[in-house]
Amino acid sequence: MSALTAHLDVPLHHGAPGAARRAVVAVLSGWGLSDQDWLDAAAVVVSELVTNAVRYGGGCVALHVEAQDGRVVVSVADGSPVRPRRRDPDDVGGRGIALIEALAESWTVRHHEGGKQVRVALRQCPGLAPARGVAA
Amino acid sequence: MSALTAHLDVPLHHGAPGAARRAVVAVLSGWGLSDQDWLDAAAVVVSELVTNAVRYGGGCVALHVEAQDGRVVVSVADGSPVRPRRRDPDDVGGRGIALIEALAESWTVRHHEGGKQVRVALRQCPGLAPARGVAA
Amino acid sequence: MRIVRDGVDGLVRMAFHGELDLATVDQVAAQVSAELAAPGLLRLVLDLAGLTFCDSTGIDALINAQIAARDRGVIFQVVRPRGIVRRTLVATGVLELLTTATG
Amino acid sequence: MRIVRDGVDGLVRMAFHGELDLATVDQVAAQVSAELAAPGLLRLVLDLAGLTFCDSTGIDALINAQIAARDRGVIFQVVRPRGIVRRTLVATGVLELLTTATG
Ligand SMILES: Nc1ncnc2c1ncn2[C@@H]1O[C@H](COP(=O)(O)OP(=O)(O)O)[C@@H](O)[C@H]1O
Ligand SMILES: Nc1ncnc2c1ncn2[C@@H]1O[C@H](COP(=O)(O)OP(=O)(O)O)[C@@H](O)[C@H]1O
Repeated sequence: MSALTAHLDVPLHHGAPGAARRAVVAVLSGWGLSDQDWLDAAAVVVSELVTNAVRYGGGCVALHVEAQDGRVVVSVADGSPVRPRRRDPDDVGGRGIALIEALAESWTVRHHEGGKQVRVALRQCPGLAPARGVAA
Repeated sequence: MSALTAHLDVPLHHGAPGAARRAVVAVLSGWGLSDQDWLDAAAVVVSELVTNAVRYGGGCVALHVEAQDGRVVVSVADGSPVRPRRRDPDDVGGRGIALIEALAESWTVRHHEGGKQVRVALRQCPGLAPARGVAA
Repeated sequence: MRIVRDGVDGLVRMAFHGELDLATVDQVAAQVSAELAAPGLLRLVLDLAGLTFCDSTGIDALINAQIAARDRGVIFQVVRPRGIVRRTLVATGVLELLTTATG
Repeated sequence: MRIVRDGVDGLVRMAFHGELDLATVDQVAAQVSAELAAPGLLRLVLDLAGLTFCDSTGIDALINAQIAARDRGVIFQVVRPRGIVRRTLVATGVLELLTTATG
């Protein structure tokens, strides 16, 4: 089964995390990935990635979603070459990467056109709708 | 201002029109195109295009959205080379193209990889949020 | 989509909530034929106030419901289309046809 | 997000409805400081039962509200986190910290 992909340009403003996660959840549901708890976790991951891009990345980011054999990777490319790094949480933050690590499988960073791309592999989605099976 | 684009693979099943229009509405809102009546019309156009692809296109379709200078084009490519044509409405249908013509600016068809791509230019979105201005 | 049914003395009202499209039209067709098959029905009203979306596939289902009701001699009426639902009925020229009681 | 405020005798309850993220955290910070600035407040409760989404930005806002309340000697408590909101509080290890009344 070939991969399903989605790409969206996301201009950065304070409404970007919400718009991005709503778009990604709709896309993933359309791919037959309909477990609500799993979609909720995917929404948090997208929200964290885009929020960090708004805060530290700058400009307009490129969001990609890819599903193959039931594995979904969400990635956000921004214009800053600085790599995110987990830090000790305090009152002004430090919980974004921790949340991604808690809810997803793994994350990696790649160079990308002068900036970087943060890629998060989501956990396997439970109970893939077999009738659709499209992302399976 | 450069164009904003989004692309999504849409596997065809009876939930595809709903998933596609929810994704497109989220994407357009994130681009600062937030007039509710305009978004409602965009949702109908996407729903008609994807429904026709489910009925007559077959397989998995590619949906594209492009915004530049406040003009938005939505297009759906499917695997059938047959061109849609407006027909007289009756009890089993014939209102999809009519609805697209009533709610959008214009539509065209292009050859696309053995099939076709139906492209719909939406009306200008009223009251483009100037703070974001990203799709303006 | 959710259909809330309310029936008394030969009058049945079906209130639609949510989105009417390819994913949900079969539900409408099935519930309308079930109502029409039951004896004693005089009047069927489809209340669209809670419907937030309806495309041409949904409109076809409403037209078919009207035809099926007429064939059974049941008075039929679509009421309270709102927002984009009303706009799609107007744009396809069926608003008056559907909202005028027939039978 | 919508915040429904309910206040009586030095107790204020703010019920959150909708999604708490970058777009809405300022609203929380502003409303919490307004409450804390008013005289006579003894206890501030944030009711999250109607909140359907909260990411790390939202959690930071809740932690800051707690710190601000403590600095004013106001008893503070987050109550009824549900679903994904509860899961994010658990995952970041702050569920107990926030849902235990402090002051
Ligand atoms: N997209 C990014 N570009 C550059 N730096 C980033 C990016 N995302 C995160 N970081 C860095 O990683 C740190 C930890 O991120 P995170 O765990 O999300 O917490 P927070 O953003 O609340 O500080 C941030 O403080 C920041 O320095
Ligand atoms: N994607 C498509 N591929 C091939 N033919 C199409 C496609 N979309 C529409 N058509 C043709 O155009 C006709 C009119 O379409 P439409 O106005 O949407 O009405 P309906 O689908 O209800 O018949 C259809 O009956 C069909 O023959």
